[in-house]
Amino acid sequence: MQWASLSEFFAMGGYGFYVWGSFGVCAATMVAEPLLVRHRQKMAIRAIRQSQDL
Amino acid sequence: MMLLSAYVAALRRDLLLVMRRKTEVLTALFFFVIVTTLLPLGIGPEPDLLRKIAPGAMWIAALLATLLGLQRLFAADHADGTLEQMALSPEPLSILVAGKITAHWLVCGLPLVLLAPVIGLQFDLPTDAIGVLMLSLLIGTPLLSLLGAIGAALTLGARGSALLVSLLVLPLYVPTLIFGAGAVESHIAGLGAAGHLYLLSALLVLAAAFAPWATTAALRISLE
Amino acid sequence: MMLLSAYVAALRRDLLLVMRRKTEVLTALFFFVIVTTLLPLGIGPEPDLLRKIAPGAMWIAALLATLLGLQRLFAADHADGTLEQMALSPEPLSILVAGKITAHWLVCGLPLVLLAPVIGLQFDLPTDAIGVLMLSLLIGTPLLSLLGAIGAALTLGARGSALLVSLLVLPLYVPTLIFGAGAVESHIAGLGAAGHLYLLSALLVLAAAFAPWATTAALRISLE
Amino acid sequence: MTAATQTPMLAARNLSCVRGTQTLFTDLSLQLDAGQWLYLQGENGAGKTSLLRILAGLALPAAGSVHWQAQPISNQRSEYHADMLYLGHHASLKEDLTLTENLRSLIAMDGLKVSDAAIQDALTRMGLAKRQHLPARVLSAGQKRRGLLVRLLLRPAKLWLLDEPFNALDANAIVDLQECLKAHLKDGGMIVLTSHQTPDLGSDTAGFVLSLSRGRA
Amino acid sequence: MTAATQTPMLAARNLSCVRGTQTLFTDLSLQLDAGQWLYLQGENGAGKTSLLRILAGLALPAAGSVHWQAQPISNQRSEYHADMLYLGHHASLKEDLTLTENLRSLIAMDGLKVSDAAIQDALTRMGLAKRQHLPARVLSAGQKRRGLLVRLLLRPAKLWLLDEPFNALDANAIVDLQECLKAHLKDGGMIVLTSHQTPDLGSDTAGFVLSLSRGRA
Amino acid sequence: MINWFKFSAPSTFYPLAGKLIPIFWTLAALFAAVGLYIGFFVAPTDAQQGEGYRIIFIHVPASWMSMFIYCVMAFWALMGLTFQTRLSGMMSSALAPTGALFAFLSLWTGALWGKPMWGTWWVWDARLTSELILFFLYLGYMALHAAIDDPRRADRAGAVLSLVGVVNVPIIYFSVTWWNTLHQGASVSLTKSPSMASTMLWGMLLMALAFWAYTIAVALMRARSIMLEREGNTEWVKHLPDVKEAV
Ligand code: HEM
Ligand SMILES: Nc1ncnc2c1ncn2[C@@H]1O[C@H](COP(=O)(O)OP(=O)(O)OP(=O)(O)O)[C@@H](O)[C@H]1O
Ligand SMILES: Nc1ncnc2c1ncn2[C@@H]1O[C@H](COP(=O)(O)OP(=O)(O)OP(=O)(O)O)[C@@H](O)[C@H]1O
Ligand SMILES: [Mg+2]
Ligand SMILES: [Mg+2]
Repeated sequence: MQWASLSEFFAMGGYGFYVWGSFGVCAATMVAEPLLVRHRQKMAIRAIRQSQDL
Repeated sequence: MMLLSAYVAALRRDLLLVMRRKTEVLTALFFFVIVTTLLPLGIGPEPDLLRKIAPGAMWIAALLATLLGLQRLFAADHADGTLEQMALSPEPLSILVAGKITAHWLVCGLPLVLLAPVIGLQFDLPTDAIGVLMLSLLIGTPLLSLLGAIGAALTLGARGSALLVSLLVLPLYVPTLIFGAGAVESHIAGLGAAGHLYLLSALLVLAAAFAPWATTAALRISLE
Repeated sequence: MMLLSAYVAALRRDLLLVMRRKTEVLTALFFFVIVTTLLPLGIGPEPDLLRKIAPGAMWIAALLATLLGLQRLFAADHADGTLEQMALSPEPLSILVAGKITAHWLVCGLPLVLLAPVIGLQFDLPTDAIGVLMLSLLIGTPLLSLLGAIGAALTLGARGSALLVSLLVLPLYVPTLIFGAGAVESHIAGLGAAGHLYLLSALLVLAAAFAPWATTAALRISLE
Repeated sequence: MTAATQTPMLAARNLSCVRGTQTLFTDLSLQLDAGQWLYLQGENGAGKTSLLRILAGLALPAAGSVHWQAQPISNQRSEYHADMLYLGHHASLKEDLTLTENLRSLIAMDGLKVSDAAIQDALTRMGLAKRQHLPARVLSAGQKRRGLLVRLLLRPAKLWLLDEPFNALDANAIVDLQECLKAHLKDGGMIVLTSHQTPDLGSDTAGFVLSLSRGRA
Repeated sequence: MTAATQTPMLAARNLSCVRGTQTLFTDLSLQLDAGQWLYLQGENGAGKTSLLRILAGLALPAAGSVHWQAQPISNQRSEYHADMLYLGHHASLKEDLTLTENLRSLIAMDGLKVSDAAIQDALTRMGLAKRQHLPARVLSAGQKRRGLLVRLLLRPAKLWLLDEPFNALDANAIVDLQECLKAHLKDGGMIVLTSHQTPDLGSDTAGFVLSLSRGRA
Repeated sequence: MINWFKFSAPSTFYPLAGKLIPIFWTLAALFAAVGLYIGFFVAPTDAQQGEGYRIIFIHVPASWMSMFIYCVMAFWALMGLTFQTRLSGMMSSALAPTGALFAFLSLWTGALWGKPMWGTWWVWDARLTSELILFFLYLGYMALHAAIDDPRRADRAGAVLSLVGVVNVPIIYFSVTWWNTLHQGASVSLTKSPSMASTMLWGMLLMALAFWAYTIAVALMRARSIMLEREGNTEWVKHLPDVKEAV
């Protein structure tokens, strides 16, 4: 374990902006993508139900 | 009021058409990106050289991106007969034309202005130069749309060809290019960009007043 | 023999169409000239700088000139139904497509090769570099036409936009651009252009074998 | 053609039309009043479309002039266009938009406002209710044509100039359209139309036939 | 439709066609032999054009297959295309070329050779003699249509697939075209055509009518 | 082969995919957890680059995935064109956005790495440029697919494009490399990291596995939505529990 404290961990030896900028965007997009796909699935199901009601 | 509503109607219709194509909104932008990507591939990756030619090259890319969108500005409407119907509208044709030109700028011009900083960073331009570049594009791209519309209308009846439009329009674009790219370059050279930007704005005012009118005249001729 | 006659028929028809428009023959050329003229206007007139970027810039101009002609390669035939008739010809569609691609090169590519020396002189390139430039364009421009045809065919059924073609085709153009411009630059750097030119020729052979076939597949899909 | 009124609503005086080396017609005069219709007849290439475009103000005649309410149409473009509706050979539909969107934008560009319910209603009358949300691109030839004709129901105009309105329509649609034309005439409208199928607008409407044949009118 | 021959010239088996969410027809079978013609009937949007394009091999059916001389057409594209001529809604003419040039290049691209005299002759028969040196762009709607039909006279093909061939034609041209169709049948040709005007190909030819209506064939 | 065709029918594939998706999500989470632990807590600080090098744990796997996914798309394209299976096109178009995402992440993390290491966000280096072009190829595929309405046609046109593109990828990769080596004038050069510690390698491999599982999970999810959108009017869709429940 090389991190003495949490703040040191977030500082990343001065590279915090770059490291967390990378990991953050990566995490954000990889959370957003499945959510978007799930939304798409819901819309598809709704469209099918609508066409059945007609 | 009436005039405004017809203007909005033409603008709205063209934006709706673009939205239908989904990707279309982004493609002017992609073209801009790709042309600027080709540049280092063509002339080599030396950062100093690239930084030097970046403002000019980005302006030329913006100009070509606008140009590519132009050919379809009226051609599609002409082919399917909607242009005929627009010419027969009780509203003045020039108002409808102004709406179409605005839509063209929103789709082909504005995105370039917004993307310019990213490309500027790739070419390692200083931050304040990027600001000037954005400003010059913001004034310059509507000018490109306005001038381009005249060319697009003129070549409509003339067994219109993509290349003919370019031939007519590019010479008209020369002053815009010179003042636009000049603004950035003279800023980098420490001479200040204000002069160039004022001239560019003056051209924009002039074009906004006359281009829709000239375009309308050209359209009526090609319809006959 | 039969195949050849259908090839010639497609080629002849497209050339005839271009002749009818008279100016069309010259416009690819003019576009090339104008883009290379805009360059000094955009990035300033320093001769050293210009000489350095000339080969790359001319290659990019050639590439864009080809691109502009591409959109209409099949679009016009598609709109008026002649493409349908070509697909229903007893002759293989790929032969007719090959004829059309050849015509495109004769109109949009060859003139550039012939004009290159003039532009090269304007940028003060050394004579032997101009020779290499012409040779690289001579091998490279047919490659551009071949690859471009695939993109043009693919975007046909797609709510076609000039810009979509560019998006598809420009990435495919990258190797051509690199070897083409690279040939001239490495010649100027004294490293010899042969390697680049061989690679370019290899790509040309590859593309000549596969591009008409891929284009035909794409056309059949768009027609459906 | 009627002597009753001194100033007919629509009047064309001594029109002539030259195309290339060919004179399609010369010295052609006509006039039309409220409730009357004119059927332009003639073989292929006789000049029917050319005449209609001149009447609409889209093309200029080689000689002569067109008057609307006693004024030359070139002096009152906006007023004339508000009173006139021209439907040509073209579909005039944006392929990417649905019929509803197409109609809405065409009407808005005319500076008018029509409620969505009215559009919906007109589409239903033309038998396009189920097709209204499809992009025009996928419609059949006849459906596109019907979509265009919906404008007749939606946009108020006294004078209708119709170029081969029956083209591509099936038998039912032709009957519907003829009813629609008759109703327009009853309301005091005017119609000029061309067609290769003789239109049947009933015997109680005042119809005229103008035969164009090569070189004579 | 005939029980006489075991292997009909043209046969379609269990075709179905789906457009978007809509099934235009399913399980449609038909066959046609030398000297026979088939008239596709149906309201606007019934699927006539879609069926013709499937028969021509331009579109793929969702299910089923089309056979020509007992072979699926997809296996013998070149042979089938040599025997078949499809004329669609489009003019298929290059606007910048004259009729003669248009026809010459279309025929050459089919790998055939026809003398200029033959082209000239065919144009004359279609009443286009005086128009042959004009660019197609300036021709009237009907003249363009006639120009397209000249291909029927010029290119030998057993099977004709014609989508609304009578559209935009004047009365004389319709009569001429019907004569031409009859002659083709007499020579042992086959015709599939759509139209909203019932074609009159005489009582001595073997004709069938296929009515397409929504969802059934 | 017969078996394969059975699974390639959407009606069998849909429920199967439904069962697989949670498995791959679990895998992705597990690999990511271990990979991140190694990346942040086990791997030592780099001698030259300090803590900044930790970007490698997403940069390299993302770069790998972006290239790998394009090849998989081309594989499905080939299958689709030769066997005319409906599933292939759906898989291809389901993969494209995820591939584009990884290409974007590779560019993004690379840029964020380049600023502290090279002093610039971007250089026109061979590898960077070819990754950028790969990103364009993805965008081109997606744009083309979106621009064609009929999904069957869109699939086949996309298939032709991805096959042409995949032929081009190695050409671009090598041509760009040669291009760069001829221009030694570039003022910036890649600082080579020291021979990789095995912990680093493990971290990267685990993260790559996590990305791989993530890709499969998301692509399957997207393929299921695409199936519903396209086959909305068929019987098997109408009887799906997903569609029926909670009406
Ligand atoms: C926008 C900028 C960047 C892009 C697009 C990019 C792209 C790539 C690609 C495509 C790969 C995989 C290539 C392969 O495995 O052969 C890769 C690997 C790698 N990149 Fe980057 N990169 C960028 C910036 C950087 C920077 C700034 C560094 C470090 C200073 C870096 C270090 C590495 C390392 C160490 C590898 C692994 C090399 C290997 O496994 O062979 N990259 N990058
Ligand atoms: N430049 C030209 N030179 C000679 N003739 C021309 C020229 N331009 C047009 N024409 C002729 O003018 C006529 C135009 O006719 P128009 O389109 O008005 O016919 P139409 O009566 O509407 O025919 P259709 O029933 O076929 O629609 C055609 O006969 C055409 O050949
Ligand atoms: N994507 C789609 N979604 C729903 N319906 C569609 C779609 N594409 C086409 N259609 C419908 O399919 C039919 C196509 O018909 P087709 O063109 O074959 O008709 P047709 O019988 O030739 O009609 P016409 O007499 O008008 O020429 C039309 O009803 C059209 O609305
Ligand atoms: Mg006409
Ligand atoms: Mg039809």
